[in-house]
Amino acid sequence: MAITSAPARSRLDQEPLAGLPPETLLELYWQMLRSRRLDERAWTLHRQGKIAFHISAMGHEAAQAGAACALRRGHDYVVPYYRDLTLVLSLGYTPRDFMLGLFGKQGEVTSGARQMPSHWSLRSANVVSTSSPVATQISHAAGLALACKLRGDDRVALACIGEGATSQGEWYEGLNWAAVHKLPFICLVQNNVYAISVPVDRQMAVPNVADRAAAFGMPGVVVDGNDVLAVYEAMKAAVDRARAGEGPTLVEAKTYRVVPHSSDDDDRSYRTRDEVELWKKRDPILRFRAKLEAAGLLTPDQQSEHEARAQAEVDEAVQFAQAAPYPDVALAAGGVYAPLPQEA
Amino acid sequence: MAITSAPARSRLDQEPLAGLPPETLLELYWQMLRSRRLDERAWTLHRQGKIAFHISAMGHEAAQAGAACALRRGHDYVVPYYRDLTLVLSLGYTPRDFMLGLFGKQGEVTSGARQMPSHWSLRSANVVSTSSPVATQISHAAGLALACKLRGDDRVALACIGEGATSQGEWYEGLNWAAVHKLPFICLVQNNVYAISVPVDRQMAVPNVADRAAAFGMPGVVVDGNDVLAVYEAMKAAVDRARAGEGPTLVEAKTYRVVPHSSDDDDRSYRTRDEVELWKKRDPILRFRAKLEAAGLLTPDQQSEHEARAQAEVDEAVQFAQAAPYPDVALAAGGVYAPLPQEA
Amino acid sequence: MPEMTLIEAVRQAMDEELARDDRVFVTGEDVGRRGGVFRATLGLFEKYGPGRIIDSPLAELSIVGIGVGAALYGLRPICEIQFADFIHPAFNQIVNEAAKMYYRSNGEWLVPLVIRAPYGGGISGGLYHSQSVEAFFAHVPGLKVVIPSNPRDAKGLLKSAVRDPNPVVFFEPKKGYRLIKGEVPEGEYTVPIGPANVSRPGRDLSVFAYGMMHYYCLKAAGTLAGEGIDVEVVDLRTLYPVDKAAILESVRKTGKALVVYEDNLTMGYGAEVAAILADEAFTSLDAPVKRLAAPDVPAVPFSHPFQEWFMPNPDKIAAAMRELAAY
Amino acid sequence: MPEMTLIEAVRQAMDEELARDDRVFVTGEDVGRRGGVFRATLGLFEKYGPGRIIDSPLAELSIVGIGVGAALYGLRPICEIQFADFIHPAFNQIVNEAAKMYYRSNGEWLVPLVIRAPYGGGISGGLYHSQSVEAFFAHVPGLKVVIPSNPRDAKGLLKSAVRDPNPVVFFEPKKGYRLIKGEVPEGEYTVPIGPANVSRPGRDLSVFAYGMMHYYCLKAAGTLAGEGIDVEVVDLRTLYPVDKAAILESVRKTGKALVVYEDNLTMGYGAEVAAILADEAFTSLDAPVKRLAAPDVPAVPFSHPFQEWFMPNPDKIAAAMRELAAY
Ligand SMILES: Cc1ncc(C[n+]2csc(CCOP(=O)(O)OP(=O)(O)O)c2C)c(N)n1
Ligand SMILES: Cc1ncc(C[n+]2csc(CCOP(=O)(O)OP(=O)(O)O)c2C)c(N)n1
Ligand SMILES: [Mg+2]
Ligand SMILES: [Mg+2]
Repeated sequence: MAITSAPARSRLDQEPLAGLPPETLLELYWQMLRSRRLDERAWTLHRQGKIAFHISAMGHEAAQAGAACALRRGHDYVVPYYRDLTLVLSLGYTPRDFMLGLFGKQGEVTSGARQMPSHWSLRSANVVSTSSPVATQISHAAGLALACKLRGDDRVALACIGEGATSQGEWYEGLNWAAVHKLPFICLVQNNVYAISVPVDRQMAVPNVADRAAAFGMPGVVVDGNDVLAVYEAMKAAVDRARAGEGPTLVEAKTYRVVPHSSDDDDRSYRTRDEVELWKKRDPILRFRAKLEAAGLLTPDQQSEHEARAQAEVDEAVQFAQAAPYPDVALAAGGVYAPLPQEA
Repeated sequence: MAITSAPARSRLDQEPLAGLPPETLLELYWQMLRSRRLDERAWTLHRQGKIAFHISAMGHEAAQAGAACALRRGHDYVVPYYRDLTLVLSLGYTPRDFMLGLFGKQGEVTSGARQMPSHWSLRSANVVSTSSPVATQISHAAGLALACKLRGDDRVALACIGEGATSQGEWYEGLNWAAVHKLPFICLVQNNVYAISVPVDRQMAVPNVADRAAAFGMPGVVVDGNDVLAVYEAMKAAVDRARAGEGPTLVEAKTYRVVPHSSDDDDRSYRTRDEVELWKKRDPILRFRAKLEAAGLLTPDQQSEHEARAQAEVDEAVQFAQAAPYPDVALAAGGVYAPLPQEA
Repeated sequence: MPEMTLIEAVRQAMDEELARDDRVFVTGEDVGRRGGVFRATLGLFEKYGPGRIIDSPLAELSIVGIGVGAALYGLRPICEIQFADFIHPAFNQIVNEAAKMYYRSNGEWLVPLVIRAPYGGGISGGLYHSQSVEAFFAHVPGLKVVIPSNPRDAKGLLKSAVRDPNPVVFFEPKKGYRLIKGEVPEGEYTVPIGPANVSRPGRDLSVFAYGMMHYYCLKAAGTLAGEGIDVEVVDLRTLYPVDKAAILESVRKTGKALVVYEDNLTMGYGAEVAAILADEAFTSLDAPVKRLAAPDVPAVPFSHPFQEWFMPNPDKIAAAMRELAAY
Repeated sequence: MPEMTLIEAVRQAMDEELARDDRVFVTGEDVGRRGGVFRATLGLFEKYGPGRIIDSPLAELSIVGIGVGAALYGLRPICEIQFADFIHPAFNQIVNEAAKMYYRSNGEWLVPLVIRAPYGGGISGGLYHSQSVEAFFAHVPGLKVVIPSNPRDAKGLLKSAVRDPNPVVFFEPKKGYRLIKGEVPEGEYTVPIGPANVSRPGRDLSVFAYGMMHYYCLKAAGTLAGEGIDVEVVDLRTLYPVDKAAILESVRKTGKALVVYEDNLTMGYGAEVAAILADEAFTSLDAPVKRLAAPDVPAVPFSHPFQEWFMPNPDKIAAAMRELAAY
């Protein structure tokens, strides 16, 4: 049942830029680039002792930007996981939002600074609140998809997850619901080879996460997660399927986490520097940049402008967050229960 | 990955009686017949208001007797589920044990009458204690198999489960462990089409539970669960594989529950009488009897003897259990913790 | 007012809420054609169809997880867990997700979810069809935990639960499903989640209970009335958040307190009631705060005499009341 | 005696037990080459190899379930849950299986299993890396629940846990992993599971605590000593089964009791301590039984001032002690 070669790739051969208009292609590039610069700054802030924690999207930018591009933003539901910085930025989350989260400052949009950084939520963009326990988002997305189907609207629900977390029973249960009820649901697995230190071959005895789709009776698609257009096309096909009422899809984007798991991790004990260097050469941003340049869509001047703009946004966000006050401590005590609606 | 036609069948064509000696074949028949008669009596006792609860193996006798026959009894580990009356009888549980369980009387061997009927345990036969929450036995069996592998002994661990309970995340997690660690583990799914009232097509969107083996990277085998020799051969192959260090197998025995789920159930709301009657015609005991008779292994006299002996054992067990006292109530308060070993 | 059983009241509440609000749907194992193993949803599948009464796969974690997801959308799921004993696989979704969603999203995402489950012993259910699990959930900020003791409250509280914008865990005393009958008002009404109910006012001692044990406490209090002991019975109804005011008010009046529950004694719900009293009613107490609960063994052992030994009942409760009254 | 940190003591206990008994093995996420995310198993993979130190798939339910199965075989698994916050997916295996196995099989099947998990707040872990979950398990007959407060006990109790024929849930105060240092006896010793420890005898009031809060209570008691208030501090250590005798003995002496825990107040472990006192120490109490605990919001909110607000600390504890002493 698993389609282990990405169908999107063959189409790509005919349409090297996935049929996307130049402004969309540049927007994709911009999202990836800005995310990377923001991410790099977070690592710097952590090294400077200014923030307590950072968990990175570095290396995953193509998988996430490509996925976002396949959705109707603010219409479809997105249930992300902590590594989805590029994804949520693409959907409307701002560098300021991110920096406020890192510093736990007043005005932090996802949780009012109650949650650790990278625990997203953006109601206005239909981005659902993220917790830390892995895989719980899967049944949330399936439940949202069930609701979409029951209400007859044309939304789809996307859940993102790492390959390690697919070992959780909840991942299986959620995908099973989606298959049994033929829900407009997509699970995007960002397979970056490791779950903290544990390599994927200690998580599963199959070569691809997508092979597991056979257990549910849904298509499983493997795609090069460092090729933003390939991800876009695979995701687009899955979204179209879902929106057409044809049911769920499991999409596996093969990628790599080129930095430690989080700022608390030290990856030297469990993988070689050579392996990391190899994957750094497959950098999804540099790859896409080369493609855009080859197509004449990104001039050196434009590239410099992008860089300067990203830098400026990041700087501004850091300054803003550093200057922001901490939230009023009184706010921590409230908001445990939603108030009852006023009786008519 | 799923082998949706049972490999055992083709061998069966050449060896119609699975190469088993006559005494083993008759023993298989005896186990099935005795289990059926005991089971029928339990239903009668329930109708008479003498017992509170019964859950039946009727229709599953071939799947269970065939599985037991493939194991080294008292050597391999067996982690059964509540429907496994024939299985545990084949492994050494007695009609008296069963009747004491139904009545909750003193001397009940599995739990000291603490558990409901059909919650097995028989340490002497390496039959592990059964709870009610479905699928928890799967990781127990995987853990036993892990222990067997770590200790380098040649035991295998069998877990039984219904098809409905394979929707539990724990089933998935347990099989995944078994696959990743290549454990001497077999999961026998007794697919009887229903989980109480819910038909299998509301549990999964694949035609066979065995198809789910592809998610783990283990073989999945479908076998006619009403053909005791086919089950034996499929199970034997799985056990041999496991014992040879080649890893786990998922075996799906297709069968049918010809009675309500339990004495608390009324199955008329969720399935037609025609469907039930159809499956009654496929009775595994009658089928095997016909085969034995055709092979000249079961004469009418022998059949009568078997029946008489079964009847006598059942009668004796009922009388014994009815006459037995209730357990001393003081026993309920103790035995929550195992005592610490004496310090040297 | 029509008389009905507790389970009929549960069913009627769901029926009326399904009719009133098309965002309400029911899911769980066997809730469809089968009408639930206790028949709580009997007839609802025929009336509302497979898009509103949805047989789930056999998987409690995702029954709740799906419910959370649908609630995030704005629907009003009622998730049935077949027995409270089988809620444990869903613990993570309830405790880490449903309960914390509103707080963690700073009020952006709501989980208007009801989780219904029959609980309790005395029905020959053994260790795994008899559990009382309320104590686990009455410790979790963000959840509301409700246990009705009679048909009127069962209906009114369940309707409130369905309309509540927060996750409500609703445990129903299965032994009382058909045993407990009572009058239920005609027409639309709700019973608010939160306030306890003084179901029998009295002067001599306060007894706190809920669900099946409340029913037994009323019986025992009736017996003691014949002996000249005037017992106040408080039906806690909402276990979480705790109605501290009602607990304190009763004991400030009577000076004596007994908490009755069929869960294991240690760290059962009565611990919290006693702790509240030991702090805030200290100067009002005329006697030790007593707990009558099940012994600390795993749930209810099956054999008949074991079950009798395990379960509190009107006689045991009456004895505890007498002893406390005599202190 | 060598001084070491709490986590070093934990590691040494595992190391010694692995060396002593080849039935002992460790499993959990990242326990192998990575040595655990807190480094509790650092070096053990290199020493004992992949057959004794086993990186598990990312799946807590089966980490425990596999542990139960291996324990049924007769092995002695130590299962690490990476953070206590992630133990909830395993709730069913712990509560319905591990805890009930011995009782339900009438003593035929044993589960000599240890489940280790770091718990508690104050480390900027937000809602999901700070939880205190002991109250859920200290309600479950069949389990033993242990929380050490210092290196000596951590090592001795963990060794006892490994040798115990019953399932032991062993929570380690992660904030204290490197902060709490202390002397650890050389050579083989164990600390028995069960008895509480009067870590500081005193006359004026009794304070009950465990884990990180016990460490803070000792600090606060030191402060109060300078003010002429003589606080008795009792380190509960084993939360379940409860050491009732030790609790009662202390309060019968001092007449006043404060329970300190960093879990949510309501239905936290202090409720049971208070309930025991409200019943069995009623005539000895000279003051209300006090609880100082975290507020009833979901776990520890992340932002620095929120965390300060949420967590009990030596100052807050000292203030509560003063107030109770003055009653
Ligand atoms: C239920 C649960 N267990 C453990 C953890 C701790 N943890 C956080 S991330 C992680 C690894 C996740 O790996 P993967 O799913 O591959 O995602 P990646 O971080 O590689 O993108 C672990 C074990 C957790 N968050 N939740
Ligand atoms: C965790 C859990 N949820 C629900 C139940 C109630 N229940 C008992 S048996 C059963 C159906 C099981 O169906 P299946 O797995 O197909 O086995 P069968 O009874 O058909 O052999 C259900 C829902 C349970 N025992 N455990
Ligand atoms: Mg990963
Ligand atoms: Mg079935």
